[in-house]
Amino acid sequence: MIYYIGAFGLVFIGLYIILTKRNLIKVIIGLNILDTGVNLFLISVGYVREGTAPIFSRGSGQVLMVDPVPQALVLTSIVIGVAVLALALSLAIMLHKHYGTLNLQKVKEQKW
Amino acid sequence: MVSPVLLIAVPLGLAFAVPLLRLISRRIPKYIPPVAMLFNLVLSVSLMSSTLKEATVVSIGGWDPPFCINLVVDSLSILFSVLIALVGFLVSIYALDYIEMGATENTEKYHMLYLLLLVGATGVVLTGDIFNLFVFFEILCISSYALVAYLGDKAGVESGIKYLIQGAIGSSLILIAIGILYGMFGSLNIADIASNINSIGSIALFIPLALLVTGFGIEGALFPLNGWLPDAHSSAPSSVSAILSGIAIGVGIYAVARVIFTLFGVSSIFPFLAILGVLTLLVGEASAFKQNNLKRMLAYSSIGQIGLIVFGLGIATYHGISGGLFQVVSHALGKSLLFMAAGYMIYRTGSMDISALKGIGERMPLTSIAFTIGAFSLVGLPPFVGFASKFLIIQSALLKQDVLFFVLAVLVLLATVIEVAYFLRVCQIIHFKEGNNQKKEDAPLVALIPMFILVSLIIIIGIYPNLVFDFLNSAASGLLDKLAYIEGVL
Amino acid sequence: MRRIIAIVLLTIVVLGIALSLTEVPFGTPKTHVGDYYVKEGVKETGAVNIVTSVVLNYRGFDTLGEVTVLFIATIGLGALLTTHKERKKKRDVMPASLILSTGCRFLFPLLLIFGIYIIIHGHLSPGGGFQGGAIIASAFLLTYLGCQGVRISERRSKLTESLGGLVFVIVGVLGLIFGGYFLLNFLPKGTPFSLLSAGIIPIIYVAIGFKVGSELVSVIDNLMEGST
Amino acid sequence: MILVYILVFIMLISAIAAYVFKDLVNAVIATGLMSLTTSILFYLLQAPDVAMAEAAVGAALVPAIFIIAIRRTGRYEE
Repeated sequence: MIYYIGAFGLVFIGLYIILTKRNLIKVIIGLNILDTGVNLFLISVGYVREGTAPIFSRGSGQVLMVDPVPQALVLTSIVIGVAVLALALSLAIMLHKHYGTLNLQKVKEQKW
Repeated sequence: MVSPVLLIAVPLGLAFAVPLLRLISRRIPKYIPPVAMLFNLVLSVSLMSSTLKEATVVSIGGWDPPFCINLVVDSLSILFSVLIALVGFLVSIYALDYIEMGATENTEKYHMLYLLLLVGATGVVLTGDIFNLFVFFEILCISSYALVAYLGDKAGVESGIKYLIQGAIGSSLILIAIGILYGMFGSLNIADIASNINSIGSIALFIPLALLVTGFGIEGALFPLNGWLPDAHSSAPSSVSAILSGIAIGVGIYAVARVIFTLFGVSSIFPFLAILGVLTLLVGEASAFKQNNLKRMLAYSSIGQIGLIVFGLGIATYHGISGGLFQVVSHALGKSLLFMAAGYMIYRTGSMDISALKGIGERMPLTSIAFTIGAFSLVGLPPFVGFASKFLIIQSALLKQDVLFFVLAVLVLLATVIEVAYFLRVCQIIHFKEGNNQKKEDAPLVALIPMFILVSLIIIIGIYPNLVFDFLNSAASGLLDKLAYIEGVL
Repeated sequence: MRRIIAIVLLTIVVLGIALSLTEVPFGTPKTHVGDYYVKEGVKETGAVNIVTSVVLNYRGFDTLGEVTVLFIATIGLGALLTTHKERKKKRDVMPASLILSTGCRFLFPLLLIFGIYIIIHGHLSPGGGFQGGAIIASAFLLTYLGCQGVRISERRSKLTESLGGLVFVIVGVLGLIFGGYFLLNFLPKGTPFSLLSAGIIPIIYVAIGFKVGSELVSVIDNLMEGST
Repeated sequence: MILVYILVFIMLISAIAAYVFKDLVNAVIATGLMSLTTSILFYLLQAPDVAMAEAAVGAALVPAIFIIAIRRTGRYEE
């Protein structure tokens, strides 16, 4: 239960940063926090009480294991998160080069 | 029989191979996208006849569904796949010359991103697994973020960032919804989830439905979520705008339709969908009417067309859905034609203002004719394909014999009047206003050929709509008949 | 004002999600798919790390997509940041101190070996292509920061990425040719717990490891370029 | 069990700190701390693979590319 609370706490904080902050790097930090929260949520969906990690070791028979599927999904989602983050940061660098600022309120070539 | 997996694997392999092929010759990379898309076009057309009878299910890795990812190739997916390959092929030929003018040193990166965008789109429409759909959706989205900002100018970077932030929030929402669905059903296969969907109370199901529709709706530009679209489509290079308008939005709508019709199968939100569609239509057309910038006008008109498609889907009768799908086809053909023509017009005049188009009809006669035909088709004038699709949607709305749908159909006609007004204004400026530069300099042949292939398709399908009706009807029944889909997979 | 709206909106969203989470109780086993993988995974794929067998075998198509996503990000980054490339000036910074640079030189091969170990033991122990690739990338990051002036050639990292991706696709297509299924595990499974087991899984993980490593390195390289 | 509560608390506090700090480098370091505690939580949830990926990517590479980007733009939030 505490894991769900933690995960959605992160989702809340991340979305709140994205919605209220005006600095682009802060917004991207918010995206990162949001991603982490979602990943934590996925992993805690797959958790089984008293389960072990889904890796067999020599000599152990059938034991209760946690669900491996969410872990596979999260591996994928972490990498996707990094890809989006890197692209966002490169766009931020370009934006700074053009406007000399990262404050999204001052960047108004087009209507926001 | 050839496996439909090749529709994804071959373009992907070619895209990965570009840096290697570049070692052989620097001129090879730009011919990769047309080759890959031609392959996809031939393969998906050859798959068309077999999917009319029943859906082909291909499992990846050799296990039975739901234990592995599987591709579900029914007529709806193959319809989209043909459309993606066709428009992708034509636009990639157009881009051979167009993107060289973009004055960037490394065009091979453009060609790779472009090809990967189409791979993502093809993957979304073929896959039968909700998380796999998410992954391909991310491929589509991330390559479009990069392509929108590709030129690296002020407007491009700014709208790229705007698009990226909204898209990233959307994909997080999708991921949360996938987590909830996995927790409820213990499976990620769309058919598997759909067959068990009634075992959970409807209040608890509403949240994942809302999250998925919101997430995919951001890419599909449904009404309150389309803030990124006008900027992104107007500041991207024109070949990219053509593909984003023609294909990417359609794929977003496909994902929304799959979620609503197949995955959840909730009939109670269809009227809501229809109202949302008409709202999107009115907002899009009204904002397009006010624009002075040619590409922004086209972008807002895309929002309007999306509204019409969603309205068609929201009617939720057999004819209504095939009308909506027909509108997807006609919008993809017409809007990509318009953006391709507009690309060279803007390049020649050096300005995006509509008033700068004076006298362009004499300077670039063939391009102007193509533009005019595309505009007429989107508006819905009789000999062209837009008329047939619009007619089908309005007819099926009236056949529903419901006061709500009658009112909505009237509103659609009102929106069409607005559409006629602004497109005719542009056409009048193009053809009947005298410009000062009379030197004739049309678009190059490489760009004119794909434009006129599109023109002839628009006219041929417009005159003989029966050519595609069989296929559209089969696709529509595939969307409505959820049980057949489930049985086909499991 | 805007903060209040944001808080109200987000509270509604989070409460709604919490409502639907009553159907997803924490800590209870979910139904069939996960169980099936745990029960049959070792027999069917030969990998004792079930997560690896899910990532690369049952859901290998996702992984192909994911590798593509990172590839796209690298290309996009290169396209964006090199359009306005200033000619690289010799950077005029203070050279790192002897201790720092020696330490980096000493740690670099160790990190590299650790990364490769993680990659090739992906089907036996926790770890695999992504984790190992990230470790390799952090080894390069260390040398970038510690020994100034060291640069990886962009062309070589491009070729590694390209080769890694091609190996993945070609192994998949070979499965299609030999057994009729894309990404079929067509090689002999071997005995579980030995290094050479699990058929195509180690091959794909090595390809992914090199690809992810070189992609992350080129992301860092592109971002560092032109910085002062 | 008490360990989990402490870790979740640290994680949320460092996420809030990322919101509060005006100096972007500090905010990035706070997210790095958040990733590190999340990775320990992943380990406690019996997901060693993910914990490894999160520790390598979230706690090392992501802060690094953030800091490179901040060095090329501006350090302080206006």
